[in-house]
Amino acid sequence: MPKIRKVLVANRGEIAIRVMRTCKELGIATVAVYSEADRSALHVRTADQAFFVGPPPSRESYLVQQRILDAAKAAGADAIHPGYGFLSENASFVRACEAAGITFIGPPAAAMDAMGEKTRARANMIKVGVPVVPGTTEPIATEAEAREYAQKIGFPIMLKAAGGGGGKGMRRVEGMGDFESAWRSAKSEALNSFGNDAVYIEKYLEKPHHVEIQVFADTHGNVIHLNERECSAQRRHQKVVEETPSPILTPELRAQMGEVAVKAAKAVNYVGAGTVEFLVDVHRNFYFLEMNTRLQVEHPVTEWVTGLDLVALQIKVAEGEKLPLLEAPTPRGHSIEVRVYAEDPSRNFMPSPGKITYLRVPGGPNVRDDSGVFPGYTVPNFYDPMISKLSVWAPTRREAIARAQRALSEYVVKGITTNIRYLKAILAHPEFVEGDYDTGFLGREHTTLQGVEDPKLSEMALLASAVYAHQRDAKRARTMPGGKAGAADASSGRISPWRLALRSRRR
Amino acid sequence: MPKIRKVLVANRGEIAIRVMRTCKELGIATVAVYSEADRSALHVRTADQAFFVGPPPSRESYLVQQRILDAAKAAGADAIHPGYGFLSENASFVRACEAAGITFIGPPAAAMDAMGEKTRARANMIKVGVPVVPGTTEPIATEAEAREYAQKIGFPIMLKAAGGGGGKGMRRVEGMGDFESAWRSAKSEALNSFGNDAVYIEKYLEKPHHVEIQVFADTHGNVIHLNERECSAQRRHQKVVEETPSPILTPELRAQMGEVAVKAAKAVNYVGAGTVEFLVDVHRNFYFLEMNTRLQVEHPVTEWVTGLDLVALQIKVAEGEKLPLLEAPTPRGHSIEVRVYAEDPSRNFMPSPGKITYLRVPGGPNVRDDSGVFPGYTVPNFYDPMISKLSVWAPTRREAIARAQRALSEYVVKGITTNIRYLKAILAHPEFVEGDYDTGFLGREHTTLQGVEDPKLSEMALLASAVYAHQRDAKRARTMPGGKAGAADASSGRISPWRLALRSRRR
Amino acid sequence: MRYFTKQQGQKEAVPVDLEALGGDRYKLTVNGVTYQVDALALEHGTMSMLVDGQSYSAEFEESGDEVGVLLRGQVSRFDVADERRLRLRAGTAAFSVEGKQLVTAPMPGKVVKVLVKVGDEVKEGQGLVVVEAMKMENELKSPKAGKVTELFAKEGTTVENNAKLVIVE
Amino acid sequence: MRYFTKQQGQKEAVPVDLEALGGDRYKLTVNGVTYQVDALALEHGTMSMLVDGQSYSAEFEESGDEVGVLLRGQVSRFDVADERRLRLRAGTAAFSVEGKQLVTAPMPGKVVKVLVKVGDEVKEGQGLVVVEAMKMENELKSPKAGKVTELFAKEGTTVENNAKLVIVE
Repeated sequence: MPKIRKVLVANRGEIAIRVMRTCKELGIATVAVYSEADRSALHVRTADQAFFVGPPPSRESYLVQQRILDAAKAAGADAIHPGYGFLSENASFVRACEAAGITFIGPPAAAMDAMGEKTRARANMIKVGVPVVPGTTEPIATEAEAREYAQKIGFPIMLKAAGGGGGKGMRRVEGMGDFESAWRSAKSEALNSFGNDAVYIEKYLEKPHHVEIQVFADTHGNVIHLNERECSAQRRHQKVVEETPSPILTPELRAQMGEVAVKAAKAVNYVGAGTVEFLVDVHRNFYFLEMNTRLQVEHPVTEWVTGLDLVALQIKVAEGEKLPLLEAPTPRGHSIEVRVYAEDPSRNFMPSPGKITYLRVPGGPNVRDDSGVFPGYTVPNFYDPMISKLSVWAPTRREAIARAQRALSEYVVKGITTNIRYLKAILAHPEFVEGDYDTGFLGREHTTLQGVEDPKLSEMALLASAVYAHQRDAKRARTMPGGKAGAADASSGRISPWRLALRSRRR
Repeated sequence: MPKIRKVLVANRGEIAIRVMRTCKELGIATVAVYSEADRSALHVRTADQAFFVGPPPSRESYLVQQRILDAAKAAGADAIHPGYGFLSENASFVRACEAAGITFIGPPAAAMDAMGEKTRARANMIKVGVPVVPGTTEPIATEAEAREYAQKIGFPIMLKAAGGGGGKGMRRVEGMGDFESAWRSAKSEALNSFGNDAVYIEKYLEKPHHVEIQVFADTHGNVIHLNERECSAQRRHQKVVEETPSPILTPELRAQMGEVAVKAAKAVNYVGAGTVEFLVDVHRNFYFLEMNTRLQVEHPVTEWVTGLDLVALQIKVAEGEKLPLLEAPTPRGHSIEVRVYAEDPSRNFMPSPGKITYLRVPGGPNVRDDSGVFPGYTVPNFYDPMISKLSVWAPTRREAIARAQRALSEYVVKGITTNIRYLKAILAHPEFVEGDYDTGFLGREHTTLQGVEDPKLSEMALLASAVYAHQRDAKRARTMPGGKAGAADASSGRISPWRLALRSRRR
Repeated sequence: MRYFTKQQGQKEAVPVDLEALGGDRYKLTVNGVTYQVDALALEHGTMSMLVDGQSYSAEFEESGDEVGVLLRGQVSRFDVADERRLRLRAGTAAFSVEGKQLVTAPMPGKVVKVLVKVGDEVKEGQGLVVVEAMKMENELKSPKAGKVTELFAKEGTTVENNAKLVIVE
Repeated sequence: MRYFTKQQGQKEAVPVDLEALGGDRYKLTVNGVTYQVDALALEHGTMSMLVDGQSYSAEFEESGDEVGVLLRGQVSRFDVADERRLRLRAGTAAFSVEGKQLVTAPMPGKVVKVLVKVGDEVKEGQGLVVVEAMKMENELKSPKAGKVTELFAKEGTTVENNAKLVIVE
């Protein structure tokens, strides 16, 4: 395969920037695509070229294969990097790239077919002896059938989108009472996210850990794993904090899981970067959950402890090069990633799109910020609310936690609400610090993680607010002499707490 | 020695922030000191406590020992970290700390005495058999004596401040014609920087490399080195780009220099972090230049390839702990640091203090920014013009250069002029890329490093400027209907090039 | 000068007496304690505040009547008014204490489902409207048991932050 | 609409014909070539410009009559004027072509030494004034051989950026 000279990145946000950074370092030209809602986005400015692909909803822009391919042809791109989400796990898109003579930086369509639909993946894994969680092997056609199956294997169960991962289209169901609303929303989210509303059922394991193994395969038949990532800090099946090494893995268990992950990848003739996700139960049995046939959001923690650039490695493999290493490197030190979301944890994690009026990103030793935003940028309300991934490295887990806390304390985002304080609360929670936290951790500790107020700091904030009001009023009095400083009270936005008491409190 | 609970950082700018970051991660409280010019500086807000120490000139604030000690007592600090510059190499301050019962995080006064004055250091090194550059062993009293000695050893020679390092109070003199102005300015800078105008003379070696060895010693007699840093990219003896490993060192030479550096440190009963600077000539002979008895500006590159936190290690040593390693680790990968200065390379590197109106700092994999500034901050004109250190890591030197270029291309600083474009030109220069650049490199290539214009980009910039003017005029017309858009022409600032042609061009 | 600061979630407003001492210096008295404060306003709503040698970096964000203060990782919200502003406000309260509860859109988004109609009796916590933003569906629930008296939300429409959706009485 | 753009260091102004096509779209003709440009102004003087699929992120900084443009790592400075502004300017040139040369402070700082006095004959490149800023001493030199006719600089005083220091005639 020839050298790649120009890559179209069929994505947006931080992952588009991430891929372009490596391309730039490799001397590869980059092409962005953008929807109407993303004309002002950073990935458009980061790329060497940029092409418009349609209206804001991703189904009409980023998910329209022909538009992406047309842009690639217009730009003269010889390869497409799909990022994660969008078309990254779409086998028909891989075939369309192939037909158009464009290199798809990712696994071959056949491997995606084998792993893409989760039910088929389960069946394939059972065939080669990889342990799986009990559940249906096929999507379920009707709600009635689904209820019947759920009754049979017993609640709690999980409803899962067959067409994709990333926590979208997933619902945990505790009993018959929740079934209808969970069924409806899982299907609708699955359709919106993957263009496919097929849903299947799995037994929900008690107190499981979500541990995944990064695998990499080249076109010469070499398949290796790059150790694990612990991703049990999840909210609504959306990962929030990830780390490596996993605090619950012994070297033996790591080797076993790595071996099984490599076996899984080999079974489907995998090529490129992939992740085999497992659930690990309280007895440290592990079960295949699914394989993500693309780069993961949380790949930076693996990069920190291995020193590898996984995007560069994807490109090398796509160029036909052999893997530069043939066994898993021993993890060096510890890395933690936290995902900064534009959402308000105190208002039930309501998304908080809007304009970022001020941004200060942490710096200093061993801190990495992968962001897709900038001061003055308006976070649109059409896409994922993740605005940045902050990751750190340190020699030990304890030091990595302290470093992540320090870095988060430097992070300032104004204009929108973020989950930064919530992330600090997670890192400070004894269960997290102790290291044995399961996928139920964040849900169970929801109230604790909202934090408690330090009255001393509240008093200082009170003093600050009085000086602030004084300086503001003085400035207003200067700029509009004789004007009513109180006039601004009538403006929209958050309402006075004196009035708020008269209004609904939403849960 | 007991655990340190609270550290006063007797410094400002990026190094104050750097030290406070580690303290925060170690759970140690921090105390800032600030001059009148630094009330709005970031280090004041980063610390838990902050104390005022005097007027803007450092001689009246940061260099006044009693004020620093008073602040430490008022705050209840049990230790002082001096950073670099200011009081960091002042033995009398170390003694004053001792007398006040405050731990000085640095070497003992005796080691500083032995190494602090460069002429004494040379004499001490000659005694233990460390090779030194030919020159005077004592400060020279009068200009006449100096001229005479220079004549004797032959030009070019170096005038050097006996009292300190960092390129301050240093002048290269080519012949008698330059002598007077060099003598005057070296003495005056030495006095301003170190409160001591003593100057000595050294033979100037042709095409030498500046290679330094990081050493570390604990209070139990263990002394190690942590490999080298190549610092030959200097302008006016001020380092601009640093890297490790040095591209000219073989493992054998590294071992030899490391051994000599450890011998030098042992000879003066050194404790803590120190750097032994060498000149390496074209035949790869190396000569002791001086020892910096403190943390260096460029310590991050060593941190990148060793995984150590040198500030944390300084604190551990000050607490009486043993070094956690007893020999130099093999360097892992490659690291490069570039210093971002508020200066204008196209106007003879004139300092460019002023308000930073916009700031975008690079992110992504293996990029570290150590900065002391923020958007809205006014860089004062009393202190060093370095506003940030950008460092990167990659597995190889070639990749590290590409990464540094990529990171610099993301760096945007508005409101003041910086040397970012100049730094990119250095990294792109064939002599730098090839790896064998001596301390004359930047001076010799001055013109080349100003860059050449790409006419295509100029044309795009021209289009952009026309649209910008159009949008600006349209906005002005809206905000002041009937007003004269041209009125702004009369404002101060840079003058029209049409008029500039009528004015002096400064060299 | 006297200010009244009411923290979100607190019932009572706390009076603060402020005396400007010139420059960035203030004398502030709250709950019987007097503080000497050096409060330097920086750009972008940032303030460096020194109180008895302690350093606090405060970040402010105004939102309607309130100002949010981020200080050492803690966010507090205050409504600060001087006596004149307080009087101006007296007549403007939009809703009476009991009764009507307005449910507004907590973020800009799209109404994907309206689950009730005018006249419906609803339980506390019952879903009223589903709003989608950033690919997440959010079900807005009734703050109280009562009857839906007004319905502004329409399926398929785009709504701004704080848009009125439903009134439950 | 016609603009004249004069790049710093260039002798001639280049005419640019600009036609606003609505939204962020413009038709620009320069040196006989016409470009379709999508130029989106962002905050803080940033512009995202798309020209034939090529993406350029431009950062602008105004300084007096000029605007500096940072684009793909290259900084160019332009003085852009429409015909009306050009006319307004005609009479304002402050100095005649030959003769007087004004030496100004290239940065804020402190005058630490004045090396000449009024009436002195100076050579081209001869030091006139030493200004210290950020711990660096900078010697300002005469741009031409001539005589010092005016001297504004005083030792020990603080000067702002662009402050007049010396006139050599």
